[in-house]
Amino acid sequence: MGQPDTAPLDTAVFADSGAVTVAPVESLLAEDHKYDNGRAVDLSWVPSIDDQLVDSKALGYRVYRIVDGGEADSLADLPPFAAAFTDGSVERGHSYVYFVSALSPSGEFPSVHTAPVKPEREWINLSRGWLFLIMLFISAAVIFFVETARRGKKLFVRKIAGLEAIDDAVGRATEMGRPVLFIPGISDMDDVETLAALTILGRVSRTIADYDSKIFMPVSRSLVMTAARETLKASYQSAGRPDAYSDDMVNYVTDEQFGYVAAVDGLMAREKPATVFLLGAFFAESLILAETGNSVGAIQIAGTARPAQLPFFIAACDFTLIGEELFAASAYLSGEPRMLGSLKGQDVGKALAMIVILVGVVAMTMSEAWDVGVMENLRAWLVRVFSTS
Amino acid sequence: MEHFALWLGAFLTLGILSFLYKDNAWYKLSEAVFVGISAGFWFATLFWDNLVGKFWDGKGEEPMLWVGAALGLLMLFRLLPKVGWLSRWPLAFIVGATSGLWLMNYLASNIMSQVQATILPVFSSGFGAGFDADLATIVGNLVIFVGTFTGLVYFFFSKEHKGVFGGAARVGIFFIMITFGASFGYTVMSRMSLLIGRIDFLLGDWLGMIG
Amino acid sequence: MTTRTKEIIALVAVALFVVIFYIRKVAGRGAIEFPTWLSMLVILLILASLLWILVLTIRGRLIERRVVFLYVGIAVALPLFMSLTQKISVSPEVKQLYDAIVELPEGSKVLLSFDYDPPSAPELQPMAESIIRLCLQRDLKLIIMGLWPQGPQQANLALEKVFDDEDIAAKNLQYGVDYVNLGFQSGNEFVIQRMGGSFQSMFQSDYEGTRYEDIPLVRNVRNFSNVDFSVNFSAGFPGTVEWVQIAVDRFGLDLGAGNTAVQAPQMYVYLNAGQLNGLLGGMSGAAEFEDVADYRAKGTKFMLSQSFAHAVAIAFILIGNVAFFMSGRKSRLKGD
Amino acid sequence: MRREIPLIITAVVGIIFVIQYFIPHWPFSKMSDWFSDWFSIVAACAIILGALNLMKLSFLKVYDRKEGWGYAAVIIITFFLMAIVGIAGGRDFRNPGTSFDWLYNYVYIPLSATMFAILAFFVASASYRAFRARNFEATLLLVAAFFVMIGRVPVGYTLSSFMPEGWQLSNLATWVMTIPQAAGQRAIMIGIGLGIVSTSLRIILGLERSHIGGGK
Repeated sequence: MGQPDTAPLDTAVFADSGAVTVAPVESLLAEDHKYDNGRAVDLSWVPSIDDQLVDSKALGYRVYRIVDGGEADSLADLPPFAAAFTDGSVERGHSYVYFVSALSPSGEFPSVHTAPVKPEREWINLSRGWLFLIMLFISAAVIFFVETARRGKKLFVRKIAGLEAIDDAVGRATEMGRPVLFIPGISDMDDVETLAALTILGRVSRTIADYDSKIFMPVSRSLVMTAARETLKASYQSAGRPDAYSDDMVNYVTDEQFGYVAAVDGLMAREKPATVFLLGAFFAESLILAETGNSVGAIQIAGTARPAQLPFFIAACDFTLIGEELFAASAYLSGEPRMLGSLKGQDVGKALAMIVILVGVVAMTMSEAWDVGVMENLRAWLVRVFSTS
Repeated sequence: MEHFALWLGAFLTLGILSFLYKDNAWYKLSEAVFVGISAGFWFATLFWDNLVGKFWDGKGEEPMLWVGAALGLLMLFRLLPKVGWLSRWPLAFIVGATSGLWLMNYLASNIMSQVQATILPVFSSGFGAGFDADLATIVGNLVIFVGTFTGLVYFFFSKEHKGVFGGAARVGIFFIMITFGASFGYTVMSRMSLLIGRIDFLLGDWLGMIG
Repeated sequence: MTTRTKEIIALVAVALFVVIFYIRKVAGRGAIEFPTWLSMLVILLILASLLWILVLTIRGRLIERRVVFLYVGIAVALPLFMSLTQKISVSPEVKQLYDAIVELPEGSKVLLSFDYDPPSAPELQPMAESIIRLCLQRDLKLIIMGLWPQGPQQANLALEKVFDDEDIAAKNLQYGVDYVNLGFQSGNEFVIQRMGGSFQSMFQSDYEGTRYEDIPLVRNVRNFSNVDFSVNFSAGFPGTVEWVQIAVDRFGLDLGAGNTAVQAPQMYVYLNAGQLNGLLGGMSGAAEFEDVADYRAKGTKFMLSQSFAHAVAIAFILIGNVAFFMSGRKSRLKGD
Repeated sequence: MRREIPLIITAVVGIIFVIQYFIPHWPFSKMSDWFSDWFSIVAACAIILGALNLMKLSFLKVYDRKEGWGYAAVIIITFFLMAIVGIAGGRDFRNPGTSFDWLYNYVYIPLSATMFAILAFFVASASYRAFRARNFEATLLLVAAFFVMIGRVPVGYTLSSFMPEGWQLSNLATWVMTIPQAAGQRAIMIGIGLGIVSTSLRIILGLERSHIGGGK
């Protein structure tokens, strides 16, 4: 690269006679990007006055950077009307000087150089302050209700259809002398849906241990296998039947999505489970599993947070937990007041979202339609509070 | 070899398809091959990509990788009955980290951004004057606002779905059902495409009947 | 005749069929194409049999699953032999992606992430091919990578296909200068996160083992801020959602996406919120893009089968529901 | 102690990973990078457990001559074939032209692609058997599905070409996708977000503990 480190007055050198001259950009400013690890510098400028919508002479802009007083390097080419750029490739301990060239068909027209900038890193990302407060607010709400419930106050939570059916479904398997099949989705332990599935397994397997039914649990991740065994073992212990537990209840098949499905399908066709639980993160396999389960006449209780798979669960299963209900299920099933408290906390978050949406829409509408200044400020404030980047 | 490869692929393809008729020996064979081959595939892949690629190659530059190795080793303690309980530590670690990470990611991406994106104008005093939105945009915004709002009402756990609240929840479930319908439609589209791809293999690549 | 004998006869028939056509192929005979009258006849037959199923179902006989399966197979396979043309209408989100690419100045760097594997290729490969073709036609530079192990292989297949084109081949594009395949990196969404700091920390070398700093095209590409546009071809996790949440929301990447149709509905939320700049959904998205880019290939070719398949799915829903309402009325009459 | 230590680990690690979101300073800035590596390494170790489990079950089946032991033998053989070819292949084990790549292309791909394609059949049978307009909600689902399915293929264009531009089936499909569909999707997303936040909190607070053998 190494464009000559030209001062703006020398630009004429680039342009031969009769060439297209473009005014350089103005008010170029370089600032350390706030609240980061010292990895970025923000540039802003006023575009060239020759950058017009029609008959524009400016083709765009090229950003140059000089590191520690060395050679100028071109960083990026930007389209017309660009007025800002973030250089995300700086390092702490160096000083950076920038200039921006306006591009024309016959050459470049550089701006003045900025003052040197030294990127710094900050201890706390204050631009995420609002996010932090909202996180605290929701957490506090959850903890508050958990505490309230612990002190014995009764909390109301509405009925969730699929969950009422779990005991019956397990009982049915016992009566028929056929096993229960529990599929915790195909994601690994680094997915909260899998965690939710395993917590539900904790409650379901207690019932299974009580009824002395048989449970099969083929899994597609080794870590899930380990965790599921821990879960089952604990349930059987707390049901007072540790002897009935065996590691063989949970077995690993393969990590491959459809290899796993092929095996589970085969298992369903041969073992004919009376009850099938499909809870967790499901992808394309949802329908194959649900349809095969249906064809062997099992009662099926399903739940996932993947919207694309939910219609098939709704169609082919007897009960379906939709999205958030999957996460609420373990708390609900436990019947433990503290857990129900956390659902209340969740509702506080929902109420907050609804209020913000309502107020925001009213404010925006009033400011857009009738030009009410206060409302515009309110809207701008809400948008700022809820922006994440 | 090329002929053999094609026939092998076709044999396995038809084996899996035969499950549609009923569970049979051909399917069971294909299933067993699939389970074995794919478990072996992931075993080799994780070995080279994760164990060698991540840990062995990088351990010099990044000493923190040893922590991962230690956690992995604790995991393997499961094989020894006496100290098997130690494997709960890496599990506890993973569960904790997952919870913390996803808590923030979902709060930011799923909640904050989506709430912010729903703040839309739903009326205009003079279309085109000062605020240039046409009727379609306004109607669209209104529908988005109502749908999102009532959808949230549906998921509210602390209140029985009765009265005005129940009415709103019902509108909410309507929107959720439309969402599922659209998902269903798109899924049909997707699955049919995949079948087309497979038939293209059987009739095109294998039997050369289509171009 | 027992079921067993019938099964054996069917198996033998399939085997014969297969052997005959394989020999025919080895003998060098080309593809079969139905003449228009035959195509029409086949369409009529399919319609007639649908009617027949409707009648059966109304009479209270739900036909067997296997008949439905057979039906779907036939309805998807036969149109592949037809050569009827259809007009395609282009949806705005497809146009948006096309415009975003076309508006890039010559020499802009485009990051393509291949986050899918062969099973999803029927939907995504046609998209990948036409987007690569368009980019190269317009002299854009391509940086290719994959979050799925098999992604970069799919990219190579697509590149090969595009280079078969005369006008692209004529450009005499150089690997490492005009396009580069950085390969696969494990770590799912964390790969994106770290690329936000530095590409090189994730891709020390490319697919062929050349070191990152020795590749002219990417030598000065430090992170997302040096990329002008990006397209992600996604079949699931990790995919577009992660790209949006991390690369777009945190690092401000300009992103368009090609998705399997299953995933696409979720992406409309991001599209509306401005987090995505254009979206191709499924095979029809691919066909629409081929249409707007004026280069018709596999996506367009398969559209006829796709139309048929949709028609069949809709027909089955309708038939099922007609029967449902008929029987419902009957039971009401009985005072149920 | 066996029970408390995992709970403490979960809580401490969880809180650290929440905090790291707000602190761009080392070591917090590196936390999520480290975690991704650690997770990869632990997963690689765990698959040893998984593979051993699969092999143990299959061996026992063959040894006891249980029903279907022949298929168990096939699992053992194919597993070792793929794993050995992969490990012996060295770092470039999956490059084009290797045996691993051959097995991948001609065994693995046909199997997984076909399994995937089988979905088309199940979609059709579910359409026929299960998607009924039982009530208003179900009818809405079907109507939305109908417009999307018909609007996204050329047939839809042909059927509605008599309508004015902007009111054809494909436009309708686009409207359904971008407006009501997105609204429902958004409500689901916000709900899921809150569900995950609350579940994560329960785990960090130690209320949910069954996955680490906590019980009560």
